[in-house]
Amino acid sequence: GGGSSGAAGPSGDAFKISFANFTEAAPLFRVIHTNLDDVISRGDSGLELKWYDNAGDAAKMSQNAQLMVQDQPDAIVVYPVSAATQGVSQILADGRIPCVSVNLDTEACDFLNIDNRALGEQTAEIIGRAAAERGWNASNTTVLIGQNAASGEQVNDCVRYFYSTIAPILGLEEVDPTTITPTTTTIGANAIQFEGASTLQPSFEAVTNLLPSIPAGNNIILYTVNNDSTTGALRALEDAGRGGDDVLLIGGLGGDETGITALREDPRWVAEGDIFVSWWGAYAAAMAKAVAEGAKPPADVTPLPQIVLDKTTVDEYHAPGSAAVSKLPPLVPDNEFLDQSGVLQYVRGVAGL
Amino acid sequence: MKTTTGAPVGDPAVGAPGAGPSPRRRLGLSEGALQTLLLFGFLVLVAAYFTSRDPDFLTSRNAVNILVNASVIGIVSLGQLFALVSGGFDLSVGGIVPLGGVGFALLVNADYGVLPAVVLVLAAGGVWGVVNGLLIAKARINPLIATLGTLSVTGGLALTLADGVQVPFVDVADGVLTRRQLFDVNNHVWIFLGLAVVVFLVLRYTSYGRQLYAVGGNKQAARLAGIRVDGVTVIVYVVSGALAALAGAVLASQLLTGSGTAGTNSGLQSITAVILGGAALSGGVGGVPGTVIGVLILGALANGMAILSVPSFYQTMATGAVLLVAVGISQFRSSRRAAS
Amino acid sequence: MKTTTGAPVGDPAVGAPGAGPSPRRRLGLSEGALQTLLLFGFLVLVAAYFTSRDPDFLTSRNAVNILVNASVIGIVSLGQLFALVSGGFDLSVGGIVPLGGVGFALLVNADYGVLPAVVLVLAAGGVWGVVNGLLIAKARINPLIATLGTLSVTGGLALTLADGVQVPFVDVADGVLTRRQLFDVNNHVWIFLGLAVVVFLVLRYTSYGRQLYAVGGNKQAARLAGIRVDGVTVIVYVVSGALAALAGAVLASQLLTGSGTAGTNSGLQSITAVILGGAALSGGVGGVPGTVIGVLILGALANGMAILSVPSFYQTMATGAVLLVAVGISQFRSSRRAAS
Amino acid sequence: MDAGTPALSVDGLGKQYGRQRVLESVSFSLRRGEVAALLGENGAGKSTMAKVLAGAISPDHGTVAVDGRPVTFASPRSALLQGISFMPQELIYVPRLTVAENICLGRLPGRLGSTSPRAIRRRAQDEAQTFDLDLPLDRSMDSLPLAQQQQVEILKALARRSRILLLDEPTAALSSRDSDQLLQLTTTLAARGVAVLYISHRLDEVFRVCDTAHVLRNGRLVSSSPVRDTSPREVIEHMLGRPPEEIDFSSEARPQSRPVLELTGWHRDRIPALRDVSLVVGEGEIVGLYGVRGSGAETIAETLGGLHADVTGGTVVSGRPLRHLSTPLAAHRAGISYVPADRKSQGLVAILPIVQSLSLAVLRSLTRLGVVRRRREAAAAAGLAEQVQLRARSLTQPVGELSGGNQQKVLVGSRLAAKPKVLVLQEPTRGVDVGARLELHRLLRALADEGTGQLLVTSDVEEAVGLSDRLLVVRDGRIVHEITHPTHASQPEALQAAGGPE
Ligand SMILES: Nc1ncnc2c1ncn2[C@@H]1O[C@H](COP(=O)(O)OP(=O)(O)OP(=O)(O)O)[C@@H](O)[C@H]1O
Ligand SMILES: Nc1ncnc2c1ncn2[C@@H]1O[C@H](COP(=O)(O)OP(=O)(O)OP(=O)(O)O)[C@@H](O)[C@H]1O
Ligand SMILES: [Mg+2]
Ligand SMILES: [Mg+2]
Repeated sequence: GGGSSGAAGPSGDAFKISFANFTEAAPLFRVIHTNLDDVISRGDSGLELKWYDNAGDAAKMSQNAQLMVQDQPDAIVVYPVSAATQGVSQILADGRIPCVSVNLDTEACDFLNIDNRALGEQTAEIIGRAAAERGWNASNTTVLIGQNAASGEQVNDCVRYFYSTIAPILGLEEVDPTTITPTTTTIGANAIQFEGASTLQPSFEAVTNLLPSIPAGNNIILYTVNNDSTTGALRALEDAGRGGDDVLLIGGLGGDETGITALREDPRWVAEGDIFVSWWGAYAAAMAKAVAEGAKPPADVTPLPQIVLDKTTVDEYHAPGSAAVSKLPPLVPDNEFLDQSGVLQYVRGVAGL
Repeated sequence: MKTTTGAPVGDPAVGAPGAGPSPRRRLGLSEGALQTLLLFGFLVLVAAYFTSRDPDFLTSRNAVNILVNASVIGIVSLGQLFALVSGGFDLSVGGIVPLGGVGFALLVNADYGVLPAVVLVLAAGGVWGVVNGLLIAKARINPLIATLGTLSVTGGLALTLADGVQVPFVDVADGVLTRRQLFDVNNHVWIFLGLAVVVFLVLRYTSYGRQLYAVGGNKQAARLAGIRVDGVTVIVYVVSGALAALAGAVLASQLLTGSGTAGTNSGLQSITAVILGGAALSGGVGGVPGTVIGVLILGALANGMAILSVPSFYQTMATGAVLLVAVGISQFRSSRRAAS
Repeated sequence: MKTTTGAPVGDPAVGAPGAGPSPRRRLGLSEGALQTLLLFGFLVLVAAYFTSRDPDFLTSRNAVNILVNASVIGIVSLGQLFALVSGGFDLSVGGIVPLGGVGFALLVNADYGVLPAVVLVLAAGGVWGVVNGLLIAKARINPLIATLGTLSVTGGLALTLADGVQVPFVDVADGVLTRRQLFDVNNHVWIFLGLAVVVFLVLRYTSYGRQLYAVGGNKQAARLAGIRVDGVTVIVYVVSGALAALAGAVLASQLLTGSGTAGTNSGLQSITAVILGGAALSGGVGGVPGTVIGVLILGALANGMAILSVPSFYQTMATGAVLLVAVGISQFRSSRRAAS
Repeated sequence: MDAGTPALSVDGLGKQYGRQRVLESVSFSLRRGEVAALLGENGAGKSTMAKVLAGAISPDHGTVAVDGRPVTFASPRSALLQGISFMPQELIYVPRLTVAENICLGRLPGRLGSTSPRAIRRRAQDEAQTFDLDLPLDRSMDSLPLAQQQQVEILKALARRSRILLLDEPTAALSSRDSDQLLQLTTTLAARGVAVLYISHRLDEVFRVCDTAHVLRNGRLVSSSPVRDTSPREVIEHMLGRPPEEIDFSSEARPQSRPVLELTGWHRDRIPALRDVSLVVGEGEIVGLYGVRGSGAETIAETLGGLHADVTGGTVVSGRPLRHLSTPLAAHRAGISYVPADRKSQGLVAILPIVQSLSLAVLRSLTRLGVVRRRREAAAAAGLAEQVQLRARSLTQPVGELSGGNQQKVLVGSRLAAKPKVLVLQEPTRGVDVGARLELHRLLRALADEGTGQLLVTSDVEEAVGLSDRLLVVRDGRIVHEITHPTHASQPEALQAAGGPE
């Protein structure tokens, strides 16, 4: 559910944040809400939050923007639906309330985001290495990348740059990543892009249907914009008997339970782009407070914690045997200012805090 | 001879309708007027409830917020009203709204200027309306399926035009349709209210409006009275399509972005609003005042539930429930009418 | 006195239908059988086209691929067939499928075991069917609106049950419903084919089946003949609801996860398939062979377009177009009949 | 079962639609093996009585007893279970099912809920043979001509093996040979103990097969007598009553008045067929067309209303030949106003206010720049309401709330609004009470005197003779008889010509 989760003290001195989440109907985004509530409940963080649900709907989101401005909180955090950012930007600009935009840029707000491109590239390097060791190359390999057109260009950078990076490693046809668009379906002879809508069933159906286009006996490399999409695709490959340990390599994205468990236990799952999504709420709140208190964030983007894990590094960040985050990467110069707000102090295990 | 006088055999309801004047007759109110009044009372109740839970609800500022969001679906609903009065449906608006939005964005970005863009978008919507109208009036395809078909065609077209991603306005000035000007109220709110007045006059005072109600009430009788039923029907869907496209342009201006996914659920939303406003599925009844109130009720529900941070899937359920209740009532009314 | 002898009073073409035996009568084929045959021909054409473009299409492997996806919507369509034959609709399947999926996942994770879980899920679907049936048969609410209402309620419920997150199977063995066993074909494909045979027999060789066609064809005549119209109608939606819930369980097994968003569009998909299969919206016609072929055509389209790497938006449009063409044909048939 | 107790007895039965009393304390009974005729004018309440007995509608007052046991029917189903089967006047079948399935509708062969097309066909076959009817069992019902559909409906009722059989105008659409066969069947069944209630407008049939004749007038049972003790003449008198306000409208003849409507060689193949129909209606003349249902009289009126595009022949309106008459709009344009028989489904939009109903057919003339000129409309409506002596609370009242008679007045009024050259009236006083009927008759006569040519199609013989200047009797699609200056004395002549044995 939603509702306000308040600090112990009188709400008069509490720092009020209105927070609009992308949607409450998908696990990936819901943890942002639940985990931040959890952080706040750990003690007097001095934060008081009011939650809104954009429900993935542009119109809903602009309505929420109006309502948040109307709340007159100390700061606003918004996880935008791709299509609404410009219009919402105006509403927020008119509101003159410090605001932070997560994952998708909103002109009127300071931008807090992961580096999708880096994720794609780093994942490609790990998988590329593993594949090369196995002697996979243009003659025997098909790269399967899953996009989500509706979530906008930035998000799909990860798959774009994943291909442009892995292509030279395996000697596949090289293309300019910017030429890979939502309507792209095949890239050269060795890559296929499918529309997975970031969800299970569409990914399953899409991959089931394009199976015949994957030359029989070819090895498969699978990478998509999130682990739901990857899981759906994986089910389809397994169902068709093309999920063998020696013919499939997977790069995950999300660092959720699915990804971490698989990275530990599944020989095919050799890399996981860990973006600590569950903590985005905390980082966003920290940034909102810092900004409201006068901190100067970088002009373009404040980086969120992220790291691409392989089987050796996974236990550094996740307690062995559990998917729970045991450590977060240290703050870097570009986001050091986040510690001033004191919010991250409630997030145990940020290296160096 | 012995009779069991007064004691009706079997279903007494059959005899009932004729007997005694109904309450509203004593009030000297037309059935529609009473309906609208009740609905307005319901709206007041809703407002009162939300205000009691959060005083922020009842501020002029929030009133404008409700209007700002309600106006988009309101414009669609005015067209949907035509369809329902004619005894049909228009689900294709769920595809025409995004299509209008994307089209509008592409046009203003191509420097056509806002007004010409609006005109072109209206025309495009109208053309899809002609398609619907012909499918329904000439090919005799059930309105539901006909408009479901065009829904997926137009929806897919919108995504294709937008090349799958949204089309941001190059020049923010092109968002004028939704800018706050007159009395610090957004232009599109005035557009909605203006259209509401126009539609009200059309339905009430023009011969087309008259013919529309006749066609919706009894196609065959209308035909025998010399009315061109097919022509009337085609116009219905042209209006609905054009207004949906306009709503798309407004939505795009609001978001300063044309999106292939914005407004895809306006079909169900508008039908809900109009039915809620007292239109009967059997056709021939319904009007602008009821529709406007219906739109406002749904707008107030969404706004209030958001203010109270009700998760959106409860909101979906609430809307579904409201729909069933509303239609249950409207069904009851029309069955009473049929009986008499 | 002057006359214009022989000059037809108006358009003689209208008189035509009455005259002369239709081609199929010469062929000695029932209209339905001919329809199904034509449809099968269409399927063959589709297959031939895709094969010509890419030989991979026509492989036993790919045939299974098509069936794997088609079977889920196929199960829903068998239930939808009941609704359409009865002269109604069931859009609520779009909410009952995810509800069934989430429910199934929760049950197997609670170690109920697959079979009991399936039974419980079927029951739950049936209960929602009763709700639909009563709203339609007793409260006389238009099937479209009634099931739209329950659609949003069940859909919201599915999300609530899953608390907005997915429910992955704890034990992968619970995915048995969709495992490939017999002849390396997935179990749920056999389930679909089995159900198709059962429904075929029910519609053709039971009095319930024949009564269903009578009710769909002319409610009043059915009632005068002593058929319990309301009872027949309620059963229709119970069957549809139960099959939708089963499809949800199958879908969940396929994904090894119950998801509140999986299968939400099965309403439109199943209606498309059944209509494509020759059912008329006016009710009283339609059958299993046509429905199965309809399902396969849609499955083949999606599969073939994927193999030819057609972007997903174009696929939506193609589907909408196919729907309109198909219904156009079915409507043409029934209007021809009306004329004669 | 003791032969004394009647198979069916009705006591104090009353039925009311809105404020219209359709049946008032009707009591009669039916012995096993008796064939009883239920007679009466249109709207007398015959079908309503049959529907009540069949459980299709529930009465407001009174009791029904089967074999002496009181019964109340919640639905047709319960009536069937009591052994009562019903063949309604308006054929009600499942169009897309085969003839065989329609015959077996509601009582399919097979046990434990199982059945099969073959079994269904076999049973249908047997029934067809039992009753010696030759029907295309495998054709779909809607592909049959009306006459055969009628036979299927009859077979459907017979096949129930009911002990009580209700036949509502079963021969209306049958050729005389088929009718004879049905009459034969009826007597056989009666001989086997089946009680039959036989509704018909064809007196010759009644006098051939019926034991008793019950006559309804405006919902009241006015006479019940054994047929051997009565005569057609007497029965007709009972049907019509001796109306006190016995006014002979027929005014001085205008033999050489200019023709306003001329039909030449009208022909139609589909049932009900037309065979070389030619007639002329002069200015200010009221020409009556009288015939039983299915005789073709109705088809002529409907065609003039623009409802049948498949009729060939010549049509001339006040000297101008019409190129086509295929839509109602075309008819309007030609100056023909058509009052359809079925005001409920074809005539009125029940939810429209009276004002708008009265102006619907003439909106164009009341519109400027697309806007309805409401003052003119209101004035026109008030005028028409006055003219037809409409009784309503206010002119804004939805027409659906009016009594049948007043609805009919609105319908007629809405067609007069156009000031037509030719007025085609089909059952203009159907379901209208005696008083209202008289008012309408006066109105129509007055219009004629102002020069409007009128073609009156009615199956109400009193109306036919009372209102027409000339009465044409239609039978089997032909005009078979003409009565100039008909009077009440001409009624038996008309009935004979329309329904008597060939
Ligand atoms: N309502 C009916 N419609 C058609 N045929 C009928 C009907 N009633 C009886 N028959 C025919 O007449 C035959 C005998 O009729 P019925 O049973 O009434 O006479 P019965 O003297 O009672 O004979 P049983 O001793 O068999 O009862 C039946 O087998 C049937 O073929
Ligand atoms: N559903 C109804 N609602 C209102 N009035 C009705 C309804 N059905 C019948 N009536 C009225 O009841 C009266 C009797 O109708 P009914 O059909 O019994 O006449 P009828 O004797 O069968 O005439 P006909 O000889 O034309 O068959 C008519 O005035 C008719 O208008
Ligand atoms: Mg009758
Ligand atoms: Mg016996």
